[in-house]
Order: sequence, then structure tokens, then C-alpha cells
Amino acid sequence: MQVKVLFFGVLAEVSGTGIKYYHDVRSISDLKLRIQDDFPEIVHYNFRISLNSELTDKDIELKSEDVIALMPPFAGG
Amino acid sequence: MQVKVLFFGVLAEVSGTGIKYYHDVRSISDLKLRIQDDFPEIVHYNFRISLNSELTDKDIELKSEDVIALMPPFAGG
Amino acid sequence: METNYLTDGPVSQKIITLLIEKMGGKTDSGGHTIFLGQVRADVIDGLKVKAIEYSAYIELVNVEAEKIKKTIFSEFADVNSIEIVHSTGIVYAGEISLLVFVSAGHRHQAMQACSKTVELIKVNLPVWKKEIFEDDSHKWK
Amino acid sequence: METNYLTDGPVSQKIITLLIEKMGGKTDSGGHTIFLGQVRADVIDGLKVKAIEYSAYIELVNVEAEKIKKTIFSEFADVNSIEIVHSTGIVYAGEISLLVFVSAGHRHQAMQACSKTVELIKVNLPVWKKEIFEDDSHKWK
Repeated sequence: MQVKVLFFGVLAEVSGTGIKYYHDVRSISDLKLRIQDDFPEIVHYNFRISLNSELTDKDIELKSEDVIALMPPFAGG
Repeated sequence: MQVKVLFFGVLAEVSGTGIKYYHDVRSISDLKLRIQDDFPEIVHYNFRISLNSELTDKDIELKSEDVIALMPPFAGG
Repeated sequence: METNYLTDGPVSQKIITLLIEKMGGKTDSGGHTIFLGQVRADVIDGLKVKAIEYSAYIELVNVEAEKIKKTIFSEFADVNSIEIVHSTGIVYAGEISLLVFVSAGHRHQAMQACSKTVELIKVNLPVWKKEIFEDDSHKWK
Repeated sequence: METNYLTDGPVSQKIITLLIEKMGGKTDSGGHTIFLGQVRADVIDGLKVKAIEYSAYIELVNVEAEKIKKTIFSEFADVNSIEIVHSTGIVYAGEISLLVFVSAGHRHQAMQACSKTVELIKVNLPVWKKEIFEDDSHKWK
């Protein structure tokens, strides 16, 4: 299975790329650890998670084709 | 001496004309009585008075060239 | 008589456009709040409003509009500019009869100052309106 | 992706003009309140802001903007329409990056609903900004 991870705002810069694919991730908490391995400095940033365009703060099991977004505090206007 | 009286809003219609000149009026209260003689139905309307573009509720003595306006409640916007 | 506050007929799209362009130049403004008052086709005692005819005491409008601006500037330190345009004469239903345009450094004062300006206009601006109905009868308000 | 809520670059004069024309047709509206957010040439640590680059999570912007409109319509019964347009990409100082356009039967709800819509956008719309300074350095906000 493969999920798509979107990095927004300053995290797009931290990740070097706005999009990254991860394989064989079980859950959101699992994914977070994997991302932290790739980009250790991400621990310095606050962000919220959305799963398939829905904000969530739960640790949900992931399935193939899921889209997870890492979103720093919004700053529109 | 002569003063100029402006009738606004519904009072323009009541007075039949927006402007009328009065001669030899001593004060605002004197003027009000004179206007009431000319247009008796004016007693049925609320209005405020301005003297030379300044709102006033005092009984001021009038002098030649004074401009008095009779203004029903404002209804802008 | 010259005035910055009254316009003959409806407040035109052109006036609004020019104001927005003018305000855009000011790079210390972070927010503009614009209120547009529009003539409604209200139905009163079975008759529909076709237009409103506005009349104004021009000299006093100028005096009172200046006072309103002074009040707003003194209450809202973040406000950079205030524009007020009110119609005189006939304005048809669906057309704009009042524009208030407030620019400020930040959004809260832009909103609050615009709102307060509109309220002060309602209370203090010597303007009168005559509702004109579809059958050409009328009613003073 | 198609969206009603995002525009590439600054919110143009043309968008504003079209909205005002569109709203004018609705003769049950007595007031429109328009908020325009503008990029300020702020000076931060001695550097002047030249532009802001906005980025957005488009799919979620659509979801959240719909939610905001639903919230406003349910709280303000007198509101007839709500339009939201936010910029993506580069917007220079003095240009408009946000438009909120609320029409209502009467002025109080038009003002309050517009104000609340702007606050909800600030909190809920997934948009990010990068301030770009005169020397082309930048800072995320």
C-alpha cells in the first residue's frame, strides 16, 4: 500500500518538496515517525493533520490511496 | 430684515415650496408661529431647526440674511 | 454647490472602482471595509417600491460628514481614510444609494469604524427619502 | 482543480466589479458589506515586505469555505449571499489578497456576518503565507 503526504507552508520548505509517497505505513502515528526519520527538524514545528481533506487529531489506520496533509497554523487573509 | 426658510423632506411638500422668505421676524419662536399661520398642518410633524447650518434647539434672535431650516427626522442610507 | 459627499443619482460602479484603486496605493493599509446601501424593492401595504428619491440639505451634509469623519479618526487610531458618498435624487431598486469606504492598518478597526460611520450617517446626516411605488404614488420616510 | 474560492495572484478590480453588478440584481438586499484584505508593506527587522506568496490546500479550502458559508447562513437569517475569494501565489504590497462580500436585507446583519466570515477565514481556511522582502529574503508566517 502507498499513501500520499502533502507538506504545506513552511513544512513544504522543510521537506524540500511539497509531496512525498510512503509505503506500508500502518497508521498516522506510524507515518509521523517515518516522516520524522526523513526530516528530523520537523519536530520544531507545530502542525495539524488532515486525512483525505478532513482534519483529524486521532491516530487512524491508513489504507492505500489515503492523502495525509501536514499543515502548520493557517495564515490566510 | 429678511430671513430665508428652507423646508426639507415631507415639509417641502407640506409647505408647497422648499423655500420661503419671511420679513421682520424677531426670533426662532416668532418665526415658528408665522410658519404655523401659513401652514397650519405643520403642527402634525416633528422637525428640528438649524440656523445657518448649525442645529439648535434654542430660541435665538434672528438677523437679516439668516437661513433657517426645518428638518424632519433624517432618513439617509 | 461643490461637495465631496453627495452624488446625483445612484452611487456608480465607477465611483467604487476609483476609490478601490485610490486606496490600493496606500501600502500601510491592511484592510478596507466597504458598506454599500442598496434600495430594496420592499412591499408596503401591497405596493412595491420602485425607487427612492433622496433630498439633502447640502451645506449641512458637508458639515455633518466632516464631523463624522473627525469622530471616527479620533476613536479609531488605526484608520487611514474614510470616504462617504450618498445619493441625491432618484435611485431605483437594486441600485446603490450609500457608500462608506474605510481603510485601516488592520481588519478589526476597518470593520468597526465602517460600521460606526454608517450608524452616524443614519443619525446625523440631513438626508430625507421619499419612497416611490410602482403606481407612482409616494410616501415620505 | 476548479474552485470558487481561490484566484491566482491578486483579487482583481474586475472580480470586485462583477460581484457588485451581480449583487445589484437582488432587490431584496438592502446592504452589502465588502471586506478587502490588502498586503501591507510592513517593515520587519529593518526589511520591508515587497509581496506575500500565498499557498493553499485547495481541496480543503473548498470544504472549509463551504462550512463557513453554512455557519454564517444559519446564524444570520437576513443574509442573502456570501462570496469569498482568496489569493494564491504572489500578491504585491498594495494589492488585494482577500475579498469577502456579504449581502443582506439590512445593514446590521451584512456588517456582522461579513466580520464573522473574515474571522472564520483566518481561523479555518488552510492558507499559508510567506513574506517576501525587498532583498528577496523571506519569512513564513
